[in-house]
Amino acid sequence: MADNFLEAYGKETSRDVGTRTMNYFRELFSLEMPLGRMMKMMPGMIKFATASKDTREDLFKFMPQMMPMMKQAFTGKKEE
Amino acid sequence: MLEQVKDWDDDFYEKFKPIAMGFVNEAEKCLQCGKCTGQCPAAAVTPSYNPRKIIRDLVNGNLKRVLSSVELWQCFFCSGCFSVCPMDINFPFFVFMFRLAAMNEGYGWEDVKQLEGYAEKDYLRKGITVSTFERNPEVVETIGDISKIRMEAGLPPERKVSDRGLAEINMISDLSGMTSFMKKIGGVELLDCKTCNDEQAKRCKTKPLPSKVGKIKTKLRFYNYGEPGGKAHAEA
Amino acid sequence: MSKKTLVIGGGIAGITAAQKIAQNGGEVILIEKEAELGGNFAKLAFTFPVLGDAKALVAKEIDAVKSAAGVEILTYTTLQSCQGSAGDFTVELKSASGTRSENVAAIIVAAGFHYMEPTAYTEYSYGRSKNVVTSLEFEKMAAENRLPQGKARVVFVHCVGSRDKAKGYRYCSKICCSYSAKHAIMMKKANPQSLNYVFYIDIRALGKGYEEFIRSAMEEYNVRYIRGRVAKVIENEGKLIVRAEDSLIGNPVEVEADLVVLASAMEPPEGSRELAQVLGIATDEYGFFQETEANVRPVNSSKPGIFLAGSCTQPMEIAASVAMGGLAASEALTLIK
Amino acid sequence: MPRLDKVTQIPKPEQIFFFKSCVASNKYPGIESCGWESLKILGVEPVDSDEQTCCGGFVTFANVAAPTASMPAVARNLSLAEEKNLDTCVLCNGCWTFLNEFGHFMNHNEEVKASVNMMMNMMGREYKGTSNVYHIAEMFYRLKDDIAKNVKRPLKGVKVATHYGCHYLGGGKYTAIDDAQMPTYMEELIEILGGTVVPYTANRECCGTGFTQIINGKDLSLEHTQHKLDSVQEADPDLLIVQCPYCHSQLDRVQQQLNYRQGANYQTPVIHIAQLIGLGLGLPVPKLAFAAHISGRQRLEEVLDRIGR
Amino acid sequence: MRLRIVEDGVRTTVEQAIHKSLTACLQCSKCGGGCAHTEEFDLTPRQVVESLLDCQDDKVLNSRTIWLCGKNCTGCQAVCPVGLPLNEINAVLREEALARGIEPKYQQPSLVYHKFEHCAKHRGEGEASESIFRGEA
Repeated sequence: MADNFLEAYGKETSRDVGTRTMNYFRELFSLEMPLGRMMKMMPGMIKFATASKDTREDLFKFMPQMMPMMKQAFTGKKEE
Repeated sequence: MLEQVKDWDDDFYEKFKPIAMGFVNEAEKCLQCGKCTGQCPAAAVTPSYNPRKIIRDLVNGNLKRVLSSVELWQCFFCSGCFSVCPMDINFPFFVFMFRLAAMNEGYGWEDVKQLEGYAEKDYLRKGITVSTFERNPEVVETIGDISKIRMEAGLPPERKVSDRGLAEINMISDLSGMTSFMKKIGGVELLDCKTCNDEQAKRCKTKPLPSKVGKIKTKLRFYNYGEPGGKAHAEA
Repeated sequence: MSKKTLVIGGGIAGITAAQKIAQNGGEVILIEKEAELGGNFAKLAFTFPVLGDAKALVAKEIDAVKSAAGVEILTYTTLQSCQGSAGDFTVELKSASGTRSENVAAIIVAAGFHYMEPTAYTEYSYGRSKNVVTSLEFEKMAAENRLPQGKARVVFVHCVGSRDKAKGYRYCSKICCSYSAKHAIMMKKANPQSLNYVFYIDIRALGKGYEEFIRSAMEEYNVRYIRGRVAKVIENEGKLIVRAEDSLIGNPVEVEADLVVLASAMEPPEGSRELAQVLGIATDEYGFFQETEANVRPVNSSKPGIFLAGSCTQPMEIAASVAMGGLAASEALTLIK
Repeated sequence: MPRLDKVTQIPKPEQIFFFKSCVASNKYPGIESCGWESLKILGVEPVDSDEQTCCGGFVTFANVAAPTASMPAVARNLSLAEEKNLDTCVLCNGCWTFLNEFGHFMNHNEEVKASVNMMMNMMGREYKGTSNVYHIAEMFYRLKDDIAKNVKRPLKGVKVATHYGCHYLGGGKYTAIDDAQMPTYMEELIEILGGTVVPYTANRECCGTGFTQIINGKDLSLEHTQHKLDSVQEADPDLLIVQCPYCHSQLDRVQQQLNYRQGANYQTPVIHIAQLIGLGLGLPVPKLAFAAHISGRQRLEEVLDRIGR
Repeated sequence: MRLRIVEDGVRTTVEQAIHKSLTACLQCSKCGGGCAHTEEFDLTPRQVVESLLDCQDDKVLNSRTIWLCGKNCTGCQAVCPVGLPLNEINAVLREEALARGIEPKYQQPSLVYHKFEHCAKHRGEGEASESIFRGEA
């Protein structure tokens, strides 16, 4: 009964699968904001800003909050 | 081929618990008492589905078996197992998390593909997951015009989410990675009867699964926890 | 200074302790909050693992303690207060006629246990269906010859309240496996036509003769043991539908039963925490009395001069209670002499 | 038996944020209109916002959406109620569990809350976690005295069976107002309205939607629903009451599927608890929107004839 | 598929043939662990005994195990702590199955999951498939 999936995976052990799964979830649930992730967010924010006037205003209100985060993402250091 | 215990990732569960943000916990307390399976609606219709065995495999770290199984996709999400569990193991959350893991391994995309419309056409475009359009192909008869009934009931003819609301959920979708996730699902190629030509029909007979998901190769799933049963299977 | 010993609780542990002290020339006050001595033991019909007549056995012990010189038995009596230290306690005993003060050298707490009321187990229809009973009610039914007649199916459910974090206690009640086997045998003996099913998680039969006793239920009395915790008991037109998983096969199963017996957990006696407060001794997280050292000082409470005996410390079987009563008596005697 | 300590914790507010359900709006509009009107009659004014979207539970648990999208979606919907300083009233078991559980999770996990709030701030919102989520059935049970005072159309002689669904009682076994295995609050409401409660064996069983099984694993889903419907059929109620629009949709539509495919004859009208209360409180028939129901319409008409239109 | 536990079935026949009570089984799994055929079995020898005790006659008689069990191999019997002759049990079950007209089964069914549901042609329900696209905006 065990044949099917053991054959499908070949030489890979559950340990390999476990590591892969763990890396996937680690990335998925990460709360950090590295540059790559920040850049991925940009198109969404631009889309939001162009949706209407009040959305743009709200986003601009957020800008001062965002600057230190951008800085941190670029330099990779946490600002004190 | 026999299963090798040395293959198992025995400390997977311990390492995974802190990452899973509290959704996956308490399984180490499992008594293997079978109370969950005793009341499970899915187990009552197909004998191979068994929450107890899946929990056992997750704690043991036999991930290959869990992730490549069809059984992982047969859960009804009814929370009945959680409601009777003497150790408060919230098994539906396990299923939810490990379905994601299985998708990462390339399993189950064809199931998810069938639900794509709910997210793409309804949730993101209209803000409402279930629209007036019937997405369940099995429903034989529907009530034609719901807007008339809505008006009779004193409601506006159509429930509309404001543009602002739509812009906001679309931004959430973009920022949280849902959009890129949806793109992956969009890459799944399902052989569709509407556009099916002879060559595809032939392929469909021998290889009924989508061939690839973007860059991920979609894999076949197996009944890893026993032979399937149920009424439908008996007929086939 | 007094040479008396106070024994709280007239169950088998308390009776044994009182007897042993009296046999060695000590004086004992045995208090019991109920009308009769005998405790939970007196409510049983049979003992296990040897099927003996429980009522006769306990009656013999009660007679012995009643006739022993130097034992004063006070029923309907509870402990009101307790002051002093080892060798010199002043206790106030409260009964219907009023309170009385006594001076004692040692105190033996043998408050016994209580069968948990499985009212939280609504999935087992307890309280809703009259055919779902606890093991204690089953003993009563057996004594009154009210067991189901004819080709009846009886289901015994283990671990109701034990090994259950959500609705009961995390500990194992130790004796349920054995007494459920005993009940199944009683059922089969009373009604040979009956079909008996026991749903278990593991069989915990430690000690001399226990494993053999449970195997005999399976082999000689043809009781079906199914591994799996019962998930649901649904009442339907006078029958009970019992749903569980046969986890040795991996399939969910269903049994249509006429009677469901829940092996309810042993829990600390009612008011154990209050009693502990009055005596000034410690209890564990569940309300059982805490011993100073589990292995070599099982009868010493956290206060010198107060000794523990029987199932008020942990779930235990009759033989162990008797042994503990004896040990508590000998510890008490050292304070008197 | 309902846990009275939990019931008394539910406030009797003057206003409540009315969180609409997607199935209720687009498939069974009677649920939405009845919930709205009944709350009004009972002295709670529902407040709507056209910015509210679906709770997002379906797409999350169907694995179509990345799970990271679920928390901001919940926070956004709850922040709408928070802006108005109101508690939230939902119509659906799924919405209840999803908003409740994930809101609870964010309240107890500051890191996640902060990261969600960053996204909220971008659109000029903030999630504080002050809005409690109540199911409309809970609200009705809390307001049962007011219901008893306002019964205009007693359900005399109407046999009613209940289906509680899974996610309210099972998923929220510590937060729901009743016991997960043997709930009785809907029965009490039915008795207040003058109906007769019909018990049946499969009461606490899942409706069989199985979240996505109805699309992906039809065989399992339909077989299970058939078990359930067989049991209902045996008891032969005039009405089957649900408290979740998704169960409603499953039990209503599968009857007709099974009739069509297997030649069965299931004809039990399924209605939502809000519609039942609306019926009892004497709402006009078009407001109940029974025209949207598929199975057992004839029987529904008979019931209406019996108790007066 | 919820099994219903009912009265005695083929179990009595087996017990009479082997002159031993099946209740002696400890469910220790020693038999399956040492068996050369375990991988091909749908029910392990232990499960055969358990199913017989549960009176799941159909399940046992329709299983492949009873046909795949080596007829002269006594591996399981040799290690069984209570000495149950499992190969004899299977022989009795084979006879019983033949008497009931159940065909021998050897082939393991495919456990690969094929999904045809998205394709109405495979279900032969063309008219239902129409409804999928009806009204799509």
